[in-house]
Amino acid sequence: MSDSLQIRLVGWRVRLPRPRIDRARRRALVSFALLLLIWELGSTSASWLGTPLPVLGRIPSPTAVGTVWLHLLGQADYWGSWYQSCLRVLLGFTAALLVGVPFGLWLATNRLAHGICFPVFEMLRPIPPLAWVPAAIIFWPTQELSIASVIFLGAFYTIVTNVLGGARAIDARLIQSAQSLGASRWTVFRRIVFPAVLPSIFVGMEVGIGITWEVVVAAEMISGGGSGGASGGLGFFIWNSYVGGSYPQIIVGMLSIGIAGYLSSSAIRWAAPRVMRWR
Amino acid sequence: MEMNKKKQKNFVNKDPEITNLASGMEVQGVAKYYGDGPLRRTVIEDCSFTLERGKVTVMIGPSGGGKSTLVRLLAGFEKPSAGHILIDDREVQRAGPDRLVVFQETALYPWMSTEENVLFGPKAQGVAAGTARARVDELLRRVGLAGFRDKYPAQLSGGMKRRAELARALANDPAVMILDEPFRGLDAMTRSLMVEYYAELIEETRTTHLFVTTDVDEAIVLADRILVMSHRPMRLISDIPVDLPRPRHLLDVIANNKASDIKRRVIELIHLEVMRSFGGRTSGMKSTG
Amino acid sequence: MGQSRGALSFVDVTKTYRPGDEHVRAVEHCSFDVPPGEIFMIAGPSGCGKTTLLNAVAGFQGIDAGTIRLDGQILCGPDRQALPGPDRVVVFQEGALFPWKTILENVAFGPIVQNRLSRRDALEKARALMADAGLGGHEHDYPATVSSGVQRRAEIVRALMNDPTVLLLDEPYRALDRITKSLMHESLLEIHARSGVTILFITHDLEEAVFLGHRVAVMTARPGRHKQTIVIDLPHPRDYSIVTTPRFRELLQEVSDAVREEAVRAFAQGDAEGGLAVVR
Amino acid sequence: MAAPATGEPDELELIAYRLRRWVASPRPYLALVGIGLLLGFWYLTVDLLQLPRFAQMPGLPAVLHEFLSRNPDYGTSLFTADYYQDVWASLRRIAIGFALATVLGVPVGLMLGWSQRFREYVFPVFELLRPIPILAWVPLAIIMFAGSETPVVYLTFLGSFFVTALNTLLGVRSIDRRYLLAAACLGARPWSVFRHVIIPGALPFIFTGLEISIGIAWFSLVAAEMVSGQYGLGYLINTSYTQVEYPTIVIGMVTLGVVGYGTSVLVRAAGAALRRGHTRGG
Repeated sequence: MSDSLQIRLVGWRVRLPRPRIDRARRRALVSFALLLLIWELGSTSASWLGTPLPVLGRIPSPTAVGTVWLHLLGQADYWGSWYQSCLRVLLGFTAALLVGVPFGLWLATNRLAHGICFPVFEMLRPIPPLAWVPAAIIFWPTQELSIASVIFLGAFYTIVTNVLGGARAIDARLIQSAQSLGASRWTVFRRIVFPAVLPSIFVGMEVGIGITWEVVVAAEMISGGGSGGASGGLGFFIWNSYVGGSYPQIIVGMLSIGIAGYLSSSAIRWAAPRVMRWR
Repeated sequence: MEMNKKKQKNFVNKDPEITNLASGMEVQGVAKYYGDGPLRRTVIEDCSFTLERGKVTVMIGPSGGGKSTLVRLLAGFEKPSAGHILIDDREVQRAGPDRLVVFQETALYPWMSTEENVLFGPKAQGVAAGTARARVDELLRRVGLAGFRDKYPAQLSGGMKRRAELARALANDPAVMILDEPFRGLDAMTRSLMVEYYAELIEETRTTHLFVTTDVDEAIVLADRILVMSHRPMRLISDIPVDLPRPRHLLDVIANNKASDIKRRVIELIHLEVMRSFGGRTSGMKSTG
Repeated sequence: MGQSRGALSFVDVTKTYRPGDEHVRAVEHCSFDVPPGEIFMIAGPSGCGKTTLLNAVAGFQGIDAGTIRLDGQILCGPDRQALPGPDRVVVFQEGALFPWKTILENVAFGPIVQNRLSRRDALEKARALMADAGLGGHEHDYPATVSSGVQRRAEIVRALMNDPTVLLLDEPYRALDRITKSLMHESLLEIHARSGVTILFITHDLEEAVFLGHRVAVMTARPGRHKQTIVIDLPHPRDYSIVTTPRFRELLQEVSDAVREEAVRAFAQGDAEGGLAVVR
Repeated sequence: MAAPATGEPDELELIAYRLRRWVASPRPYLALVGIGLLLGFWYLTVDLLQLPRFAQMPGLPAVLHEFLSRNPDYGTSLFTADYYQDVWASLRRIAIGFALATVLGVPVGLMLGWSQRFREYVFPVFELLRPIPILAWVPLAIIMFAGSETPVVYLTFLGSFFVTALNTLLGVRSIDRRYLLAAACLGARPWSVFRHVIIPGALPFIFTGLEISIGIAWFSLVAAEMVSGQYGLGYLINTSYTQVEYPTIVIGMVTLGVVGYGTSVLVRAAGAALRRGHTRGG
């Protein structure tokens, strides 16, 4: 049946999936242009309207942000901030993955471990990761470690929850048929449970990496900004720009982190089908 | 499509005698209920029958009656609440060591290729790689999937998936093969081809089979004996022998008078049961037979 | 026999799909007539365009050439796509009862949204129709909590609430087990005996085609053309014991041979769903 | 306790039965063991063994003493007024932010799912802004909005808005096409399709979205309060860190956990109640 199924409800057309690609792209461009236009007019309204608009009036205009960004592209410490933040995200996220997946699988397969650890896990989960920042600063010797520990926490909860969810959703018949074919517990785990949970691990990773970026920005702002350490990173870059009064750089920092976050989740989306060739 | 009549003689099991590996099974007064207190539900009530060694027993009854539960009890996935299930006079332990193989629809592992799926059983039981691979090649060729060996289940059609599942079950030389509505969900055309195809397969393997279905024609083409089961709580209503010559074809069931008599008897028994299962709320429906 | 309206005539109907760049001709020069008030079965191998014809009548899709007429008026043609409406109601293969409405609200849905009846009258008529179809007692159940047999019958009653000219059934009982299927057959025959609505019924199951149909149209393998229409002269009302009578077995033989030829060709073209490679 | 023979066992009996089964099962005792281990580890490392790494950390007895005493050393305990002021400040911001995000997010999500034109214009911009971490908005929020209250509420709203809108959109896209076709067949006009199919069909996803959204709201709130708030639990935790009142940090964290959990239970209960009204078995 053709994909672009069209229903003509009485007097009103609903064209269902797969719109023509060119029209969609055209409309996206129109909306971006509109957004930039409103932003530009809004923020420069002070000059030709006399009084700045209440909210929009206070933020720097796209042209200002554009020029600053171009200038920054040549700066070493701009890319230094990128490097710092990406490094922290990578370390914290990988640690969360290496600890979270086995822990999740252990809870999923061992009833006793689940009985004891899961209630505690659930009890601590509502505490937002950022509430741990002060405690982490006290506990860990260096600034770096305390930020990394909070990042770890952010991603850890998401990964474990998804792994547990994935393990619980496995079709019992897959495990039963393996047993009926004489597979040992270890074979069942290695060749049935783990591959079956893999898709939810990837979902956990994609959501986890998003949260990691949220946390790294905050941790850098709170700890970096707070004690003035030269911890760097995009979060600190934004906070520093705010404190230093160069507002356009704030928006450059925001968009940069947005891009960094988008790139990391699309990297995971790109990797998933390669690892799970059967999808 | 005229099924290729020429018999393939070089299959591993030369003589059509019952393979010495096959075993009989005995179900004695088995009952099964779930939950207790207000939530108690009795699914099977005092069910007794035997699975003759090397013969095909077909179990037919209304859906939701408890047949799948009985399959799980036979396979050792669950324990009966009462009564005993014996394989060669030994209580059933777990599926693996008793070489009880359960054929479950959509139980192919999506992340393994067709060959890996069929290899899974022999490999899990530690069969030497060489012999395992040889046996699997032979089976894949016999089910007509030799060309699809490294395709993933998602790339196979419904009929092909069923045949891959069949090959995987047979790869283990099962003492008893339990099939729970294996051809459900296939369109009628593929289903009839698969039934005939499976009838020939039984001819050659001669192992003990329990075949669960709701399709009368399937039952008559495959069965040495038909067990007609009641609605929930399930019990055995009637045990009908089917001594038609083999190999049988679906068209025989339509043309042959003996087969039609059996078919009419089974339909009448089941209709009576189903009427009760609808709990008489079918005032609008003419009760038949 | 049955009502006088609901006569369908397909003249030289052609439809081509263009998934991506290549194009697939589903139906080509397909012509046949459906007399009013009858249960008209369409059987054929998978991929022979059965569903395409049904979607064209229902108004979900257009056709590239030829015309489809309903009681003489043009329903759709190359330039005119039919509008979906309560005169041609479809019952889908996997069922489409709204899970968030009770069975009664589902059945009364049509007249209410068309503002044909007040909510009270619609619910009352729905209750009566459900009782007739043996669904009494299920009024306030939600679809997810009832058996698939009850769901199927409820969906047909929901269609009949709108007194449709044609009832379009797209393999409605495919997902059911054989025993529930035979019950559904008897219930459908009964409903048809009472309402006399024209039924266009698509199926793979040949025994179902012969048992239910007044006529069985056999389609060729893709691109689908009308091969032949076999008249089923079994007496009405029919019940399940007819399945073992000689006349029934003869008709089933005739239909099976006609369809099997096409199944082989469909298979050769790689259309067959079963894709059973010729073994050995 | 004679359960009605055929009918469903009544609600109360079901709960009693499940409670009995829960108490009989090992689950509650294992949970106690888990919690005991956690507190034991904390007490052991900080107070008993006084390991160097844990020297700075507030001990279990210190926190308990502070939390339960009439006049706590650092001014914050169960009995002091400004503790409840902080809790109330956070709750009020969550309520406003979450309510706004729901009232705006659901309709936007429904429109994104239902209207092709709206989706093609709005969704690209939506996807551009979504990856920007909430915290990156803090400086801009402070600049944009006067005072300290509005930026915090804005940030709480922002996180929840994106999640709610996205899940509602996924909800509409999850509706199987045959329900739309069936409604069209039964003569439903576009508005009836929207009311009778789109909204109820998307409901389950909308509720999962709300459960995630309340979590994100707390996440954003705490961060915003730590950086720029006046009152609130995030502010409490941050200031008690800067003024070296370490036990109060733990009090703030525990309160956040309890209050946060409470709000998620509320959202889940509301969802279940509404859903039960809609699909009894569904």
